[in-house]
Amino acid sequence: MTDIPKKTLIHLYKLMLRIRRFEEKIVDVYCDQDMKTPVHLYIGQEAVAAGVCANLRREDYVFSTHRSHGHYLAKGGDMRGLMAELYGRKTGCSRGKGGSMHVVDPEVGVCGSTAIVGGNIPLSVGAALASAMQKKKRVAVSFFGDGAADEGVFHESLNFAALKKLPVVFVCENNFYATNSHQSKRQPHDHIYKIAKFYLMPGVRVDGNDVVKVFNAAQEAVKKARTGRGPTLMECRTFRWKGHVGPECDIKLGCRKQEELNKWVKKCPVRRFERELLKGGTLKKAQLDRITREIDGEVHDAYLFGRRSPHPGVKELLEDVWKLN
Amino acid sequence: MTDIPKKTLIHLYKLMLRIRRFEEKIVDVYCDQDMKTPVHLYIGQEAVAAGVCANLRREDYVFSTHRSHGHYLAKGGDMRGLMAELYGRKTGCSRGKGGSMHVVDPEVGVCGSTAIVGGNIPLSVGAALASAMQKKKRVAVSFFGDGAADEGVFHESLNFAALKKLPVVFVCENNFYATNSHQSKRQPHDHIYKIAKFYLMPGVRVDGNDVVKVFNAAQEAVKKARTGRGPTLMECRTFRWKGHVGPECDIKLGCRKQEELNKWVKKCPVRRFERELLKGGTLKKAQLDRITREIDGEVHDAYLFGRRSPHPGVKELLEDVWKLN
Amino acid sequence: MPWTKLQADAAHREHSLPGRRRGRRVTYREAIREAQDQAMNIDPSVFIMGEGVDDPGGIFGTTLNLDKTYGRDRVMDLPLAENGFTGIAIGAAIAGMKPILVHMRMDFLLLSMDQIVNHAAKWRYMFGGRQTVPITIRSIIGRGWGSAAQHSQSLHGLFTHIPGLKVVMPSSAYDVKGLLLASIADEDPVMFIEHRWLYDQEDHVPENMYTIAIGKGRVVRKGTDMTILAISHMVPEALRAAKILEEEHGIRCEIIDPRTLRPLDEKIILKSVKKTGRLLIADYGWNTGGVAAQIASIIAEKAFNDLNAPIRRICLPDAPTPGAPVLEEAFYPGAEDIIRLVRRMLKGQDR
Amino acid sequence: MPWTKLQADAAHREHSLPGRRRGRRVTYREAIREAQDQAMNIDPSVFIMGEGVDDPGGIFGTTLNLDKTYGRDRVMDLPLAENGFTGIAIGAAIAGMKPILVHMRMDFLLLSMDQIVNHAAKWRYMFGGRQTVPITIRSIIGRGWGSAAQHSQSLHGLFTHIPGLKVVMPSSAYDVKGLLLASIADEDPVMFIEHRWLYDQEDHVPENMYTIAIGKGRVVRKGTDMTILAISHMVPEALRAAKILEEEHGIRCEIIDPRTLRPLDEKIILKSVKKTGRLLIADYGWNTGGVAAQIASIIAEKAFNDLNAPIRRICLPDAPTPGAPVLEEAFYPGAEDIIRLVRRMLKGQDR
Ligand SMILES: Cc1ncc(C[n+]2csc(CCOP(=O)(O)OP(=O)(O)O)c2C)c(N)n1
Ligand SMILES: Cc1ncc(C[n+]2csc(CCOP(=O)(O)OP(=O)(O)O)c2C)c(N)n1
Ligand SMILES: [Mg+2]
Ligand SMILES: [Mg+2]
Repeated sequence: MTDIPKKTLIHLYKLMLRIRRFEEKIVDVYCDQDMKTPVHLYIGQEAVAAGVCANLRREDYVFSTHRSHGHYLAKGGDMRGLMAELYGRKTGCSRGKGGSMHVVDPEVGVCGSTAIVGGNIPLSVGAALASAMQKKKRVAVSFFGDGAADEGVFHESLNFAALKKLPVVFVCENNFYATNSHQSKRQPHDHIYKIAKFYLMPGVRVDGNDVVKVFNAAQEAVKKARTGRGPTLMECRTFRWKGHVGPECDIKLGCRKQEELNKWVKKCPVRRFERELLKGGTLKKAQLDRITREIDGEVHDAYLFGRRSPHPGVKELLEDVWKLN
Repeated sequence: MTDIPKKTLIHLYKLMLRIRRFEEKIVDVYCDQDMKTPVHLYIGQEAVAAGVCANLRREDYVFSTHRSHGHYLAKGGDMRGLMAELYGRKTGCSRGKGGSMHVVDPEVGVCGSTAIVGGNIPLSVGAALASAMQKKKRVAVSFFGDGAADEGVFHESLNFAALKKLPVVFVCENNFYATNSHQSKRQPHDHIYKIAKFYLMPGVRVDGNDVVKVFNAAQEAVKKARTGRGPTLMECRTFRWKGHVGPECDIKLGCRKQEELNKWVKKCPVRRFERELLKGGTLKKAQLDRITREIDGEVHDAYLFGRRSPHPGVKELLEDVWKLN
Repeated sequence: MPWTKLQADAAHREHSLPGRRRGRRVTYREAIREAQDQAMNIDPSVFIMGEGVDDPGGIFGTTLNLDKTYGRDRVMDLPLAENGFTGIAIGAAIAGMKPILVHMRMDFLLLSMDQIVNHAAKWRYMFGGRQTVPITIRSIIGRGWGSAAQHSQSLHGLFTHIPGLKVVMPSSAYDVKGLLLASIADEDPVMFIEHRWLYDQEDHVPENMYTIAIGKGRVVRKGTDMTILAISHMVPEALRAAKILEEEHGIRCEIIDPRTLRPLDEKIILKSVKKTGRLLIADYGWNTGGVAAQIASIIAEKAFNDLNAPIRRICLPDAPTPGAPVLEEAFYPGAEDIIRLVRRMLKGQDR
Repeated sequence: MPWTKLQADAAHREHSLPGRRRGRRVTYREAIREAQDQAMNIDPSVFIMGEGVDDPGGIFGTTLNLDKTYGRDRVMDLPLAENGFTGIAIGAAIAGMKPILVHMRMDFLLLSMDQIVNHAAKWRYMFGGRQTVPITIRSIIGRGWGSAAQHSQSLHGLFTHIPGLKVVMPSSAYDVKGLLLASIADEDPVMFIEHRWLYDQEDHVPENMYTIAIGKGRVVRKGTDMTILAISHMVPEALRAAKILEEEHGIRCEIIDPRTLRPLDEKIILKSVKKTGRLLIADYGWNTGGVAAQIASIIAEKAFNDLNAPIRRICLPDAPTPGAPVLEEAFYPGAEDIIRLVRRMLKGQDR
């Protein structure tokens, strides 16, 4: 941690907190029934998006999933546009066409997110291929879950990226569940990262709740990619606090065990890093509070912007299907 | 080799020779233009089908590919039915509906072959699942090429089989080419068998031109499967002598190098085993000749049967699409 | 085979039913669950595979607790590997089992098109009838709450184009039980398509097992002025429309639910059109190249002289599903659209 | 963008062409190759991906030696991983490239339906037009020599049902070059479908680059008695039939090639039907739920009063492709079937 510049540490903290507070806002307002979109909350996994994206440049590419908010925000996606999109408004980052599972911000390299598990993995490889062909030194990243690692397309993508030594980083966020199905019900092993070895690429397992560990591992991977030394697979072990979809917790429904959740809440990536920052003297309590206030202000502004934005017009229904020449 | 009973050795030899002579017959007659079906010849790879199938029982399941003749014959498929199928006759094993890429003989566990690369792999896992659910102790086998190992469905199948410990043996015949594309143009590595380790199942690499080695490895794998100890992946390294499709060699077309072919022809699985049998005194020259004569007789009979069989009637075109109740 | 008699009874049973009015009422959801329960109960070769079939959601309740009764070996959760596990289900079917494969969203079937279209649909034909693939593939069409483009597609049009597949799309609790049992009993692959907005609909559903012949439509409502062919969730919409049309405009619509899209019960449609001279098709798929187009083309051909007006279609607009609520609202057709179109079609003949 | 001018010229260029009769003759195969060659030559973002594109076969000659000119990084062989590499091509397109993906057999597209239908077709819409996927997916329909059920499918009917996809199916060397260049230039995913039996057909093909507007049909032959809408390889079959019908029976058929199935040039068909009052659709796909049904339903609706007879269809029978030569022979329709049907449709009016 010591070797990371102070402003980077603060940046990492802000990235995580912005995601956390943004989604806590969703939890607050969801019951108003105005946010009509299936939200897959990222709370508990913030260190992964933050630790990885802090190593990326604006022009680098990120491809996300149904659980998209964290990746979008960490890559620098516009918060107002995201909130407005969740509200299905015309001002949304996807003009209201996408909703929570389909967010985009091309200006900062958020290339989109898919609701088809695994679907974004080959897309990231394709963007990396483009970068290589265009000699642009841009790095592509795909975030995906342990469930996506069940999909054949995950292997097809790794194989191709390794074969062509493409500048892509595969970030598997292993939160041990696909919807309510535990990894052990879907995979005979618990070593997703080891598949990298088969494809002769580096594969690392990281504590996904330790933003510094994620940052360091990603730094290595991104450097490799950018300098033409090929892809890396990162398995970040973490946990989602809420149910698979929606703002509520799923323990009472019997989807997961309370003890399991407790264990991970103790390892909360945000609080944990906060403590380290205070202990290390990087930040004082007062500064932390100011950061929190600033972020809450930003979130509230985004909320007002989204909620008050106009709905799309019905004529937009048939727009952007394609372009006819 | 010594620990294998003499009659098994002879059986193995006959299995290989039947395939070889059957396909050499195809080469002879193909130019007559009456056999209107795309033939993917197995010549050069006979030891794999023979070595594996010699360990199977009649009721065990085999799922094959576009390169189907060897698997069909080794599993005990009716030779007349196969030849008639190649001729598109009503008496064909698939009633003339399938042709060379779609052969079947349910009576002996030849469940069919697919022309979609990789498509048969999950089917074999499904048959193994059925066997397990029915407590039948039947073993399922899929034969497929190195190209099929490119497909995501290969991984999806291995993962599931390992997860459920199913009685299936995956036999990858690595002949180093998919059509004209060398393995090195499609995979960053040359260790297909190692993927088994990732799925926590046994994975073995075998000299696919040595029928005894294949037989021994398959014996082990089949025993594991039958006794509920789960799947095995075998990578059998071998080579096809003819072009990807059709009776001609593809060297002149520039698809592969003459030296490469020569190297493998020297290791001809049939001749090689023949020499061993003679050297070991298992068989005398005279006996070998008699076996060859018998097989040639059988092949000729099948040829006459196929060629002289009636064509399907046009009304059969719309039969067997489905059954309406 | 415990199934043969059930199938044989199909046709007659449906009519001899203790007058569809009496008997216990059950939801569409529960009818699906009961059918699977009874099928697994009488036939050990029947089993269920699907992502989440054994979880607390139980596929919107349609498989709920079946794992407790039959164990997780017969009510089997799956890795997310759609093409692979579809092939696995097909392989099991080839080896004598009767798998019921369940997809919570029809969109995911696009990952298994190879196994469904290249394999299941062709396996019997390619081998001259020597192999069969008795598999039932349940898939559910969603709608609403911003499901958006990848979580709401009605792709029955794609499957209806494929020889070798049977496509079933029931709209009532009574039909869904009988047709699901018929599909499980069937020797061939059946695409069984449900609509989530029908799940809470109740109907009189016999407790005993019964099958409805695949390929037989049903006259849902009698009428003389106009034939409305309605599919899946468009059936309740059409019923709402027909009621208003009769009460407020004196227009009597005959509503037909084909129930099976392939094979299609052409007779029942032609018979109705002969009487009414007009056909409106209300489908739940995209307009271009969809099932409505298919049916319209057949009827326009075979009832050329019976038609007094062009066949009209109400379908989904030719766009992916939008996420925004206001756009979603505009995207899905309903009773109002049917009413408007029926009246336009009958313009001139005032009543 | 080197493409904008080319596209702008499209419409006018086609007519101002130095009279389609003069100029050099080139095969359909060579026209495809030339279009790709010229596209890669003017635009570094264009590249070709496909299994075997750089091998001695060169996809039936359509990519032959292009790897020598542009290197194997731009004419790229692929692992057998259809869904994966389709997603990779789409990702490259999102990142500013213009990939041409080639499949030797259309059947293999079934493995990549998820990436084509769930991703490529929806990417622009889902993101409110902020992303585009300029990808051209070439696929080839085969026929004959026992290709059988999995190596001969004409699946254009499936893709024509999907909003967001453009579907192009040219029948002449002139069209294939202009439409392939238009597809590569296009901002959206284009399913570009070729028929191998057209590969040796020659036509007058300008050496320079030119595009044909996607969505514009072509009157292939003028006539007054009957409109034949023919698709892909059915165009030469229809021409053969029309010649015989005129010479031996004095029946003058007008033949229309839509060239693009989606968007469809309805105007050109309606105009012709207004004149002839009769429409026969000759498609190369399965009958049920196919493109012919789609077109028939539209015309029957919009030309209701112009039609003097029911619209008839000649399509593939509703069965998988059989392997046996005699069955194959019976499976594929041809000029003879067209002649028979046209005469039946005109029965009564002896000439
Ligand atoms: C191909 C596909 N199959 C199934 C689904 C349904 N589904 C949506 S999210 C999800 C779980 C994904 O788990 P994982 O990849 O671990 O991501 P996580 O939700 O844990 O972040 C499933 C099964 C889907 N969207 N796409
Ligand atoms: C899914 C799919 N992709 C492509 C093809 C075209 N094709 C037919 S055989 C073949 C090569 C297969 O190579 P391999 O699996 O190694 O088997 P081999 O021919 O070497 O026995 C290819 C690419 C196909 N049939 N199916
Ligand atoms: Mg997960
Ligand atoms: Mg090979």
